[in-house]
Amino acid sequence: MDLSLTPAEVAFRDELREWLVANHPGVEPASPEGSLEHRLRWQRTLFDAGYSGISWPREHGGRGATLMEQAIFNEELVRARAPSPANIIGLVMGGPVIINEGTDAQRSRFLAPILSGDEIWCQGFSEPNAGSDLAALTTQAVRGDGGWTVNGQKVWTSYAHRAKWCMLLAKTGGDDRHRNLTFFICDMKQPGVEVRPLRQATGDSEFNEIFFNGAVVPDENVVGAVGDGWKVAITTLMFERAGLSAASALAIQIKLDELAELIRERGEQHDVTLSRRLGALVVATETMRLNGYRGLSRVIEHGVPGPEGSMAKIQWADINQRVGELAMDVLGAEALVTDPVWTHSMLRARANSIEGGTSEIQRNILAERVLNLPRMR
Amino acid sequence: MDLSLTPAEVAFRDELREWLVANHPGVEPASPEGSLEHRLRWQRTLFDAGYSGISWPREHGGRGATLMEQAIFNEELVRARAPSPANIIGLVMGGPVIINEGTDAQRSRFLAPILSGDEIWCQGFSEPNAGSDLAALTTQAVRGDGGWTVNGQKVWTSYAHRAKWCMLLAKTGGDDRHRNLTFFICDMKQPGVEVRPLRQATGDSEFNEIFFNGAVVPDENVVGAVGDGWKVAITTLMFERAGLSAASALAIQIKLDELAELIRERGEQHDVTLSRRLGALVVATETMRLNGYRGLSRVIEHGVPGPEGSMAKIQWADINQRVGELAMDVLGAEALVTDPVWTHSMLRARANSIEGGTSEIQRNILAERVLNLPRMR
Amino acid sequence: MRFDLTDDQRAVRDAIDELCRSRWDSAAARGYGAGTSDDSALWRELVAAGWTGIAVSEEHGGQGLGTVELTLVCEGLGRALAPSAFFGNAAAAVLVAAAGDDEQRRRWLPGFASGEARGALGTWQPDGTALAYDAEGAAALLLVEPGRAAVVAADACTFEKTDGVDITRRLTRVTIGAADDLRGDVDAAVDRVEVALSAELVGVANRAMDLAVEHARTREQFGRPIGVYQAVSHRCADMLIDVESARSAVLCAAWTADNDAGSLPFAASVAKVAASQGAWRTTTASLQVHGGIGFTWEHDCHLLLRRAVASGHLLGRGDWHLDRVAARRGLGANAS
Amino acid sequence: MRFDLTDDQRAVRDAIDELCRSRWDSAAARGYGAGTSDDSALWRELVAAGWTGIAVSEEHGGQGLGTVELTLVCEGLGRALAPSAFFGNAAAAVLVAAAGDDEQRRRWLPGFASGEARGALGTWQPDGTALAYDAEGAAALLLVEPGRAAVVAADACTFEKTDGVDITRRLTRVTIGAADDLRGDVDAAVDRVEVALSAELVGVANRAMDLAVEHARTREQFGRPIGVYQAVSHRCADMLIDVESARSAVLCAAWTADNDAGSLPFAASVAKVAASQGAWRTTTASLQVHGGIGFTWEHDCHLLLRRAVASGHLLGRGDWHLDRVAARRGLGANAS
Repeated sequence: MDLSLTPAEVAFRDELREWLVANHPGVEPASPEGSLEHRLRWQRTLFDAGYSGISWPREHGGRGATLMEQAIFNEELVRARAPSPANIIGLVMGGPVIINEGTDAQRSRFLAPILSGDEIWCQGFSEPNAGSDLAALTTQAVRGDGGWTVNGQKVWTSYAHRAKWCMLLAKTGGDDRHRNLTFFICDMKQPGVEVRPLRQATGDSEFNEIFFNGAVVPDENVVGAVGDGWKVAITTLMFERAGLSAASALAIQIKLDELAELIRERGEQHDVTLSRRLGALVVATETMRLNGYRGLSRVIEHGVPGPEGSMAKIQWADINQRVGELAMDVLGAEALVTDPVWTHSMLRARANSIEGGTSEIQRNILAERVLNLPRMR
Repeated sequence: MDLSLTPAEVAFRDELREWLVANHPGVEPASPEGSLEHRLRWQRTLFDAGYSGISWPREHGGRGATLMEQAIFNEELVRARAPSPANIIGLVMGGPVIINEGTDAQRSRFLAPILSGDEIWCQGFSEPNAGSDLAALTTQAVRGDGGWTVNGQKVWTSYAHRAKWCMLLAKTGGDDRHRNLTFFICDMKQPGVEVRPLRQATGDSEFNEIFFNGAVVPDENVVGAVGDGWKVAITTLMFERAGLSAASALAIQIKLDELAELIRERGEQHDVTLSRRLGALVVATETMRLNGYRGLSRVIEHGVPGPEGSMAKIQWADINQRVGELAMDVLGAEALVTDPVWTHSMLRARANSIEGGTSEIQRNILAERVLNLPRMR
Repeated sequence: MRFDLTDDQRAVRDAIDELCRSRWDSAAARGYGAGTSDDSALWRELVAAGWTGIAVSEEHGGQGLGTVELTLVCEGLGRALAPSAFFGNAAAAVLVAAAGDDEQRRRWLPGFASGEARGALGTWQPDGTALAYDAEGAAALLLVEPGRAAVVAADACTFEKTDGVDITRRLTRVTIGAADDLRGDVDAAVDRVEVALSAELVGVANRAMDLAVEHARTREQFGRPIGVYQAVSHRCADMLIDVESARSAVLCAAWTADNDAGSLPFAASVAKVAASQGAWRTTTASLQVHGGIGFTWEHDCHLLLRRAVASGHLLGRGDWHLDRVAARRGLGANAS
Repeated sequence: MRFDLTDDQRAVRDAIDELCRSRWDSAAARGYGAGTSDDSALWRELVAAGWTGIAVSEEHGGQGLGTVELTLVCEGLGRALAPSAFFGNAAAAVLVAAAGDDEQRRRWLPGFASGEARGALGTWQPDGTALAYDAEGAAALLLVEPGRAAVVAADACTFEKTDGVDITRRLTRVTIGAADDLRGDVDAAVDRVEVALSAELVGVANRAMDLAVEHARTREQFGRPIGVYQAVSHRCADMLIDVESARSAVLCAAWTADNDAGSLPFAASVAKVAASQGAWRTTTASLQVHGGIGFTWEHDCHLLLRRAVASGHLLGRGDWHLDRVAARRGLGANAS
């Protein structure tokens, strides 16, 4: 066990830090569209400098760095207050899945534009009646001579309005809940696809609904075998979670620094209830960060992420929600005025225990797949 | 709505307070046996003064007072630091069940000795493999010409070693889980009944195991119809819970006063974390007390206790456990020395969320019977 | 002792629920908060039914009913997320009646009771301005801060619309003119306002629970209604405990305000802590039970959560009440 | 960076688990605490294997391994509820090595390392006496209180057996003779003891979780193993998060103690808070999952819960650590 960075990791980090000072994209615009454009340009800058797909193999256009260097990169971006690249879904999920489960043709077709950000990706898993229960999906893909025809509706898809490709999970027949789903890469720029923004409780519209009406997907865009969608999707979701942890923990620590600053600004620094609640959150966030690095070492040993990723997802949601609650108590009687930072993040955090798999589902995963407890049948 | 006592209630309370000053039994001995003898004498004193079975109808030997006066009586006993009478199971459960579900013969046979304490009662519901799930009971009662023959084992029965009668729930055939149980009154003083003390985590032995080996119960000791045991048992358990609430809340407030005193003794009165935690417990306990009185008004209106009693059971266990946890933090580094009051009650409180129906079962009851949520099948 | 509502009190509760059902819904609440519609229809009915003067003495033009009746109206309006100037006006009346002098009572109470010259509630902020709901159109503003309350004519103030977390109410930042202090027992008066506010929070929590339970009965996942899963059903059971505990505490505090003034500080603190924490826990838990749909703008979950946060913090921090409770036992920062 | 055990470290962990399996069980733990049996067999093996000197420098007769290796031994012994003087002796060695002067090191460390003249840990109490585990038979007692540590020869003290909450250890109240203060950095030394103590608590929590999971798999109610009910399975999932979080924090703090002394105060506080709260939550939750059987004297649940309470409070209140963490951000009672 060695928690210090290797000389190579130190060199990578120092070079990156220097580069970030010289190439920082500046303050991210507040408007959703402005922010996305900003993050598209930023991804291009990262790509040109060889900082896109840090841990992807060189033969697939990545930097060929280690997962540890990928984690260092994520942390340094947060530390430098630089945004994440625009095609985060493609980089964190789409690419890794194609590298692991895709064909050579798919790799040569899809990977490069993911790295450059020339093609944005989105994820089409959840449906109005299938949030936690993927087996309840109703979106259908029927095979004809022109390939697959898709009909159905997806919800909670970020970036859908700008995406070129959608990771689409659809029913392809059969009753076995683990064998009747197929994982498609669906072209979003076709007549059969309609995207509508979804307004959420914060008032923002980060997400969209996608309506598929006779959208067409060619055979070569099936990932894995027909009927293997379930397995491929689970892998995707685990990559999503493996991405979290360390960097998100750092982001929370930065938020806690800002909250401590707010407490001092308001002259409440001697209120030990507030300070101990903040201290407890600092402790919880640090354990989340450490769990993240321990999990990463496991991934490096075993190759693919394990169900342990669900721990970080639960901790992340719980901590963010407690931060929001503490902030309201710090604001006291002023908590009833909309605040661009604190009241907004208090509201936004309520979705953290729902999006990307509810905390209840994560606990099911830990109970069944890590602790081997029996499943309700 | 009127939270002040009626003139009659005031008169009852003042007379009782005066009587308690004159007749207080003194300090309860520490030893289990000494304590039981003390509480037997105390029940006799209460009985002779007409303070046994406060809310029981006069025709059944009770005082014929209101349930509200019963609650006032319970609170005054706690306030005067007087123990509860020894035959508490008979007074709170056995008697009310016989009054509501029993025959005239059973009433004339069993009620009087319950009130005087001449015959102690215990409750034989739980079994090693049927804690939460009464349908899993395996104790069998088979009908012969000499009445019913009982074989099986019960656990967690208080007072069993001194009890004359046991409220026994046993299987009497059939598969319908709601129709194959019968409620018996079993004589504990017969060869077929063996009682063994059960030592619990605190080191005390409040409870016993009962082994039935061919114990005999005559037909006239069946309460309700054969096969109605489930319904009768549920009623019993609801009487048990209706008994709780207000008086137990007062007992906790007294404990919180003692804990506040401990905090001051140790010079920690300025630690706002400790004081606010205590304040939060005072608030929670007061809401439990108020819920109790509101529930009691409902019982008075509807005649029998409802499933709402489960709320008090959950609150009672949760508060007691938090009191124990707070006490350990007050003791700090001295929490590792056995303390007859605080470390003992910290340990004892862990059973509060298990005994008399686990908090999980109570939540099931609230979800299914109060909120009408669907049941897992 | 009888700890449940009298038939008259039940009639009040049912009447306000019926009124809200017929004259109000969450679309109206959203429109009111956004300023695209108003609440005049509802307000007229509240005035016509005499609710605005429900707890004002008959001498000053009110109905002379008790604080219990007032809290039943507040709970009903909270359940319906009715914004309406009702709460601010009632709070203003409570403050003037409990801490004002005869002259102040004569000047302000009749208008508050009839609703013709209504009052609004404002809280002083560190910068000297005040935050107030539904202040436009009010005749007077009642301002509170710990240990102090004052009344100021609205025409002596300037109002600036502000975005509130609670989007079913209209929040303004007020620059205050010459304010006329209330010289009576301000703490006792503010405790009464806390009780009315807590009643509103009970209504909010109850509504959040009802929505969660309904969703848990009907929403199916894994081939079963989600209400069969204990992660959902036990959460709903905890909501029930929170809602009923807060309701018990509010009813007790309301009765205590009219019958046992000496016990009001404790009863009011119990009510405020139980109601504000209960509303926060229940509205957040309800959103969780709803899952994604509960996080959409169109769903009412966030309206309830926003109301729980804003009303829960309106008069300051819950720790203040825990300190007051602990102080009764000789504990806390100022303990000897 | 590599955040997992090396093969050598895994070997240490496996060896201590194997040793406990073969030489110890909860019956032995109960007998030891009750004074009806002793731990000499286990102790001899610990000495023979050199574990007693695992983190003592070779110069002073130890193996010169690191704090990580020490915590692995502590965790293994905690998992097995092995009382044994090991922890007290290791804590004594850590204190002398980190805060003692050369003369104190020369005098005491070799005996601690070889186990021939072992040390024990005592905590000063307000009344001037000390509480210590396994003090009988020790050569020296290391006494700690906030900001101070001292060593005293056992023959200069008198011991009186005391009933401890933790019935798998022997607690004594010590009347202390002339104590020789450690003049080095006492806080840094105590932080290292906290890390070892936290490691023990991780073992305790892990064992409590294992028992709960096993029970949830096998115990049937309502025709199903209770592990299918989320009230049980989600509680077990939360145990997993508590156990793994505490383990991560302890491993990091142990590594930090040897490699990044400047970061030790924060790392040690994180470890102690995570481990003490995690052990309390896990042992109480495990008892709840077990139901009635978990509350019987014969079951090990309460042994684990008692150990969690006693070890969690041994060196004082968790709030002290939260204050230290908050102070780094300019918050707390002593903030400027």
